[in-house]
Amino acid sequence: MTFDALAGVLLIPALAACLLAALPGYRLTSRLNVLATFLTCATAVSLFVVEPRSGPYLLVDDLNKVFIVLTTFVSFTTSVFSASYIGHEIKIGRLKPTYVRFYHAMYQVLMFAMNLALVANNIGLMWVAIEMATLTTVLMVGIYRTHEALEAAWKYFILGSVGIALALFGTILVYMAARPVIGEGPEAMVWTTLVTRAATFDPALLNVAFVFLLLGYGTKVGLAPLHAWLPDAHAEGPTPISAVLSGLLLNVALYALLRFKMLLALNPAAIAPGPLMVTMGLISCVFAAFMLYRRRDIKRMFAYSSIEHMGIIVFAFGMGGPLANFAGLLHMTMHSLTKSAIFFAVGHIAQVKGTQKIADMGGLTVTNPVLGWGLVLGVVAIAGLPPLGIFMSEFLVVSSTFARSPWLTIILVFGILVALGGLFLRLNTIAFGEPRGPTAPADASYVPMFAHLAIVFMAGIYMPPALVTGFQNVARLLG
Amino acid sequence: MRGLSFDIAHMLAGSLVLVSFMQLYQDRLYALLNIYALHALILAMSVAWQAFVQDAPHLYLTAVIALVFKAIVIPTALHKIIVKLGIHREIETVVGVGPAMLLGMGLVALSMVVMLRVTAKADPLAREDLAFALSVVLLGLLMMVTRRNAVSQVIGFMSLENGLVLAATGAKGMPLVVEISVAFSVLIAFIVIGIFLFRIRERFDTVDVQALDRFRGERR
Amino acid sequence: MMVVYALYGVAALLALAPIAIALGRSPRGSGVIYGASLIVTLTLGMIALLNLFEYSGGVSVVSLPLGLPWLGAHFRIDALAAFFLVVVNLGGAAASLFALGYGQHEDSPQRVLPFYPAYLAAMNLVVMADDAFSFLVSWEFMSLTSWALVIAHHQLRENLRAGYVYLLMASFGTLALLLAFGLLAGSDGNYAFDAIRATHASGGLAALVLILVLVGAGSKAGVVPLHAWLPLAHPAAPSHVSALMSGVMTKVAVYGFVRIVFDLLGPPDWWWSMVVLGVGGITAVMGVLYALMQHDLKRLLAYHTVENIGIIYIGLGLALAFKAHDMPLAAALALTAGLLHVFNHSIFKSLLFFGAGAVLNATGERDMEHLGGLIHRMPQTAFVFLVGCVAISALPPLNGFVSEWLTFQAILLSPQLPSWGLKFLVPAVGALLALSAALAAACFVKAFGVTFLGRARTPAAAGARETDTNSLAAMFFLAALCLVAGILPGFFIDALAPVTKSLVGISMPHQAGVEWLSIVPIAESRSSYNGLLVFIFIVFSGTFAAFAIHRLASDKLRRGPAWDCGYPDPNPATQYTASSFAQPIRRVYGTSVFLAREIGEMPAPGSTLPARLTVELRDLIWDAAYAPVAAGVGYATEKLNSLQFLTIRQYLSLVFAALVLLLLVLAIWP
Amino acid sequence: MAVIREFVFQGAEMLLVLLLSPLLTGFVRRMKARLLQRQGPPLLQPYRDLIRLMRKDVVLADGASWLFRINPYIIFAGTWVAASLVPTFRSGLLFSWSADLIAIIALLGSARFFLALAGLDVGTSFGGIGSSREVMIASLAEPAMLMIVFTLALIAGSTQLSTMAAFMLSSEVGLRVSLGLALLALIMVAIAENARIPIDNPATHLELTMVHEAMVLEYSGRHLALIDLTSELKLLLYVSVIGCVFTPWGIAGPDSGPLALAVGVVSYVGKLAVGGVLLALFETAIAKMRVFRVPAFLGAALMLGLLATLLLFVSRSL
Repeated sequence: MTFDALAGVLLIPALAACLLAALPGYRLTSRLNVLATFLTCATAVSLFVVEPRSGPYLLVDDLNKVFIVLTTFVSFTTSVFSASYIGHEIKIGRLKPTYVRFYHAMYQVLMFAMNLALVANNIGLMWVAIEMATLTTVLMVGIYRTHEALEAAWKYFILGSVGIALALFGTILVYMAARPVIGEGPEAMVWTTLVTRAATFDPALLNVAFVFLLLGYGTKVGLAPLHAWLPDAHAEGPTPISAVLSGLLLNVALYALLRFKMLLALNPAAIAPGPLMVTMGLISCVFAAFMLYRRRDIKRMFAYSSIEHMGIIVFAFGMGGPLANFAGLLHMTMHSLTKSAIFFAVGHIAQVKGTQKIADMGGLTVTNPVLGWGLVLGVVAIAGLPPLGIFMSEFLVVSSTFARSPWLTIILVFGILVALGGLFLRLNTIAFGEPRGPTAPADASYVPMFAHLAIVFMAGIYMPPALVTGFQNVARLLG
Repeated sequence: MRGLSFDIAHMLAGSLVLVSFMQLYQDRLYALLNIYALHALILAMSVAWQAFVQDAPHLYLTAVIALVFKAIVIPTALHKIIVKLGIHREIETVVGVGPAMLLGMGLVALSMVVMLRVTAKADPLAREDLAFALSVVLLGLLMMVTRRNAVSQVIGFMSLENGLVLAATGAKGMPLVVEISVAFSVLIAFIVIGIFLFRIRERFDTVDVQALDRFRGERR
Repeated sequence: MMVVYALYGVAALLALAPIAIALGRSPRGSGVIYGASLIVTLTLGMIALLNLFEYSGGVSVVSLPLGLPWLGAHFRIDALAAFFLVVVNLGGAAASLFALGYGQHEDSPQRVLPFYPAYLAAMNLVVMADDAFSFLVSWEFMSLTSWALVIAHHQLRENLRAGYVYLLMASFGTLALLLAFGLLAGSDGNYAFDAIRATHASGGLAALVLILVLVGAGSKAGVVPLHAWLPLAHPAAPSHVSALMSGVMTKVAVYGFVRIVFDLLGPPDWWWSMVVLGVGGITAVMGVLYALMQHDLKRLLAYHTVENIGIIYIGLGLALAFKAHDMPLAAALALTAGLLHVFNHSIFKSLLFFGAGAVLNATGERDMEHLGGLIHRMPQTAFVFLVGCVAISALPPLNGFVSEWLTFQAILLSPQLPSWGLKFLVPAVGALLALSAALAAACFVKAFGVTFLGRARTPAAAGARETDTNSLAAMFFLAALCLVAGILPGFFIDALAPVTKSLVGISMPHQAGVEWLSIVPIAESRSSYNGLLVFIFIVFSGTFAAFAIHRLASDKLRRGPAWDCGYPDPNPATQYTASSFAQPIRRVYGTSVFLAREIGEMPAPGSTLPARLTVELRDLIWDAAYAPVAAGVGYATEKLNSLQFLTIRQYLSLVFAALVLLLLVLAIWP
Repeated sequence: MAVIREFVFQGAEMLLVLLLSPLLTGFVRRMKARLLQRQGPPLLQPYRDLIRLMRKDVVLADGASWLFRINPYIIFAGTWVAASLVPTFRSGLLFSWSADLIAIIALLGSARFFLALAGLDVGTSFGGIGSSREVMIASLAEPAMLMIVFTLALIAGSTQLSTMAAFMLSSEVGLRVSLGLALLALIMVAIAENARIPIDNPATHLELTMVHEAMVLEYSGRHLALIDLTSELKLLLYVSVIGCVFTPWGIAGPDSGPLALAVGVVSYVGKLAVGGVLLALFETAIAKMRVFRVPAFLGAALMLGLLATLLLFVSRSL
């Protein structure tokens, strides 16, 4: 049989998971982990070369191709980072080897689940995959087994489960709406069939369904007021997981939301999903921006910044239109790369300083110039300053929506500005001023961080035409 | 046959809502447990009936799961936990029982309004079932947010999930129903174990502030 | 074609940044970087000059496959851009030359060198950009690099704070401009300037754009009340960077304003000029009043930048008014006045900041109260600083006077304006301008007198020694330029002709041809000025007097102690300080503008306690505009922060509430 | 040929103002003395003082810098140039267009700038008092003066003194409210600028009341002589500006015969005399005011000027 890339992105992580669960020894497993993620990434890239046909269960189109490649790439770089990070954790005895084995296995399971969610052609399957991803991350957040790690995991678990339930109810309702038109059986859950017939579905059912899906998957996206799990989960889990959460899991949930938005958009009688998303996006953006100010924990702060950016992205997609969709897609990509890069930096910083409290770290650009300036660059990028990618996406979002609905855009701009203030307020104490806390040199792998930042920088100045056309197709797809 | 099947399904679903109300009304843990068992039992019956009506044998499996796991295993386990943790006292509610009931009424009415806007094109059985299922879900959620005690919140979550299963089974020919119900049973098992392991008496509704100050470095 | 060469130059500057990182702390690093940027900026300035005099075939355009993919990055050098390029690169070259000496004393060069050339490059790019995206990218990049330079000495808390306020205000401005471009480009994103020019915004929309641009460009230029960051940030940076920020970057902001309002926005309404004029007048007077209250030399200079920006905006406002009423000749005059002041101010403000930097280097002091008597220790610096002071005080025969004189001439043309609002506003603005000019003179008597004259107030000042040759070269070069531009203004006005022609359709009459090289804005019978003759006259009569007296009368000279009411050997502390010098003016203006209060504590008779006099000043603008915002954000965060500490049940109730709310929305959905 | 003739006239103008200015001061002093029933100094006393000072050595304070020594020449030169650009007995001088009225004001401003610096140079508290008060007064006087210039320029349609004078002679001037306001304001400014009573007392050396004298306290010998000559020139300048603008009668045209020139000179001297008498009268009539009353006085002048300009803006016929 010919090599099927779709199966590849699923099978490689699955096999790796079993293997890593079995193998002992940190060095070997971490290397294997990197290898597996690299293979997955390569397979995903091959999707662009040969596009396999999408069957009843697996689907590949322009939309999820972008997501898959992004996910696999960031998971690859994160695994590289995690190798050095976990090494240090073991050295200081924060993690026991058994847990590391568990950790790597779970990492691969998570990759599997996320890829599955992205390629699933069946909304039920998609649901299962996303929940699987959630539960794995719950376990990984609690891996340090400290008091507050467990509390964070528990919070995540409960809120996540409720989200699961709501999302499932929404899925069932979609099925109920589809059944009279398409007929019973799995066929009524297959994505490709749904979109072709969506116009004739029952609008009222779709509306209720979308409400539940918005809340259910919105919990994963971390939209306020459903965000509660996110900051603690980011703050208390191991940093690679924070990076994966911010960089990938949120995107996957967002992907699900987008799919259903497209579905609703196809049905003229149903409520417009845009306004709902725009509202939640604005709430999240402004709320998170204000929450940035009183943070004492560096990882929790950047978690809130993730909420803010998710808000911006959801706003962009909610506004719709080719430019805004393009901007949203670009912003999502840039945010994943930048935020994971920031977490790479933060992870090593926290290891150098032996704490996550901002008050105990200072003058990084003096003591650890590479880490310090890396963080500064990351924050500059995430705050939306040129010449980095996020500036471009924010430029497009704002300038393309302001003419349409000035007031909403002004709220968004306000949120962006407030967030910038919060971020730099903390950055001043972390990166500049008199050095505080231990100043040992970090045994860090800077490659992933600067790779991401380089890409972001590149995208801010020059975007390869192929990528652009791809994004434009997706934007058109999203309507 | 059509009408009868409809009526029975209708009756069962309606009684599920009723039992949810009874749960809402209860303020003693043991009684609450028993009522939840009843809730699960009725669910099992309605699922079985659906299996019979749609002659979808796999649904019987779901019914059995509901019966064994939810109506018997979990309640007994929780019973043990309650004894172990010594929290078999009154459940302190956030809002009084009376207001809670009123809220419940409102929720049921809301779900009716929302669901009855569904055009009659979808078959009535589905519509009614959905209306009831939605109200069960909402009532379960209401229960979760109005009770302080961990166990009663778990019960709330489980009844919410019963509502889901009701909807799923009501949806004729829906795939994955069994898997879903299994998955949820596992989920609930996790929660129960979590409560048991982490000795989470009130963790649902307490945040110990020292922990925040000491570890998270956050401050009110 | 020229624009391509210019872009090569910019690329060279950008390439210097990584080199600077590589060179890092090496002792020769600063020499290399500053030398290279000096060469590049000189080249760029040459290119710009060629463009300005249209030896290069006028407008040159290029578009690179950068920036927005479907749009590309467009760059364009027309007359306006060329003029501002001259300003930018002249200032850049001078700063680099100065830094060749000054930079040697930098204690953390690795925090200055990488950003300096990037900053120069960004300013060049802003002026060359020809589409909204490239413009904003360069604009914000300019802010970013200058922010990095402001916090170069980050160990001082106030520098960090300055940088913070600066970055916030800069981003605020950028976002305002972004919204403006959003309006201009429309929702389908025609970001190219040509497309924007083609579609003229309608009345209300254009008005909104004007306000946004006034806010956006104004916050960068330091227009009151958006100036708050400027006196914090400019002094915090190393002095050659302060010179660039004050002398050049504010002009780039003016460029942004001119580009959008005069070029992109289409024909103006008459009331626009009201806004601009009012803002300009208030800015001019407030800026100089603030400056008079300072005793930090660099902060004083920074506040003067605010004042001069006000003067420039007055010129631009008049130009708008004339343009709106279709009086092109007068518009050309007013615009020339404004742009000429842009040029002049960039020169003498850089010169003054260099002087302040030299003083800072020699004494380690920025506070005038700790200086004094420097004219003995560093006479050459004192001389050039004096030239700068005379120039900025708008006194003949130096260049500051010329541009203000032209502005006055433009004001004298304004009675022909039909609209009544302007009839009342313009004379008032004229009075404000005159007031600010007089106050500026007062302020620089204080600045020069307290810093350089009198006796040294501290050992640091007493031990100062003359600064190095490179710095002096830069300063003397600029001082000479001040004189040349002052006595031969005709050529500079002619240089501005293509700019005014491109913006208001006509340019001032050709000046270089006028006999005796004097300048005649309208007609000789009306008004004329000849800096050269005045200069010659003064020199002649001064030397004549000196010669006559020394020849015919006594030229003997004896030294003796100064007369001080018969107190022997007076302590330097008895001299007038900066604040005591400003006291009369503070009494006159400060009581109303700053709610200035003097609290004198006189001990009881016979007690040996010292009597002390404390002066209270309140920055009303800060209290009214900035403090409330900070307080509001603080309050909001305080309140919202409690959401971080809810219990799981409460979070669940949030979810529940959201769900019910959405369902209700569905229920009432039609 | 003509150019040479013009040069001659310009030189004559410069010499004339230089020679007449001490005489005017002496005249005013004598007038004041007479009004006080005193004998008073002889008319030529100022010349004698100047010559005496010229002869004396300069006693330079220890802390004085090079700026302190060249300052008198700069100040003198600036003022002299300004004075010689004002048409006195003959309009349309060769270089009169090289600086219009605004530039003349600015030239005086430069002179004041350096004078104030001189006050600060030695580093005594006196100079400080003097220059700080001087700049405070100037900060109000200069805007007022400029407002006056605006008024005149708007009426005459020019900022050139010659053109103004010509226009004032012509019939189309008529009697205007704003002209009156401007004249009043100009007189007030002139009094302030020349440090006369009630702003300052040129005769006092009592520390706390003096402004101008405090600045030049450290000057002696030839420097002091130049400073005194400068202030006398300034007084003359203001009187001749008022004369040239408000009473332009008798000023000879650009190309007029010797007779007209003679008339011009005579009328000019006459104007100076009248101005001197009026000044003396005014000074003897009122008392000096406290320093911090001065802003009110000059503020009034500024308001008058602004009002005059506004009137002109609102309607050209007032």
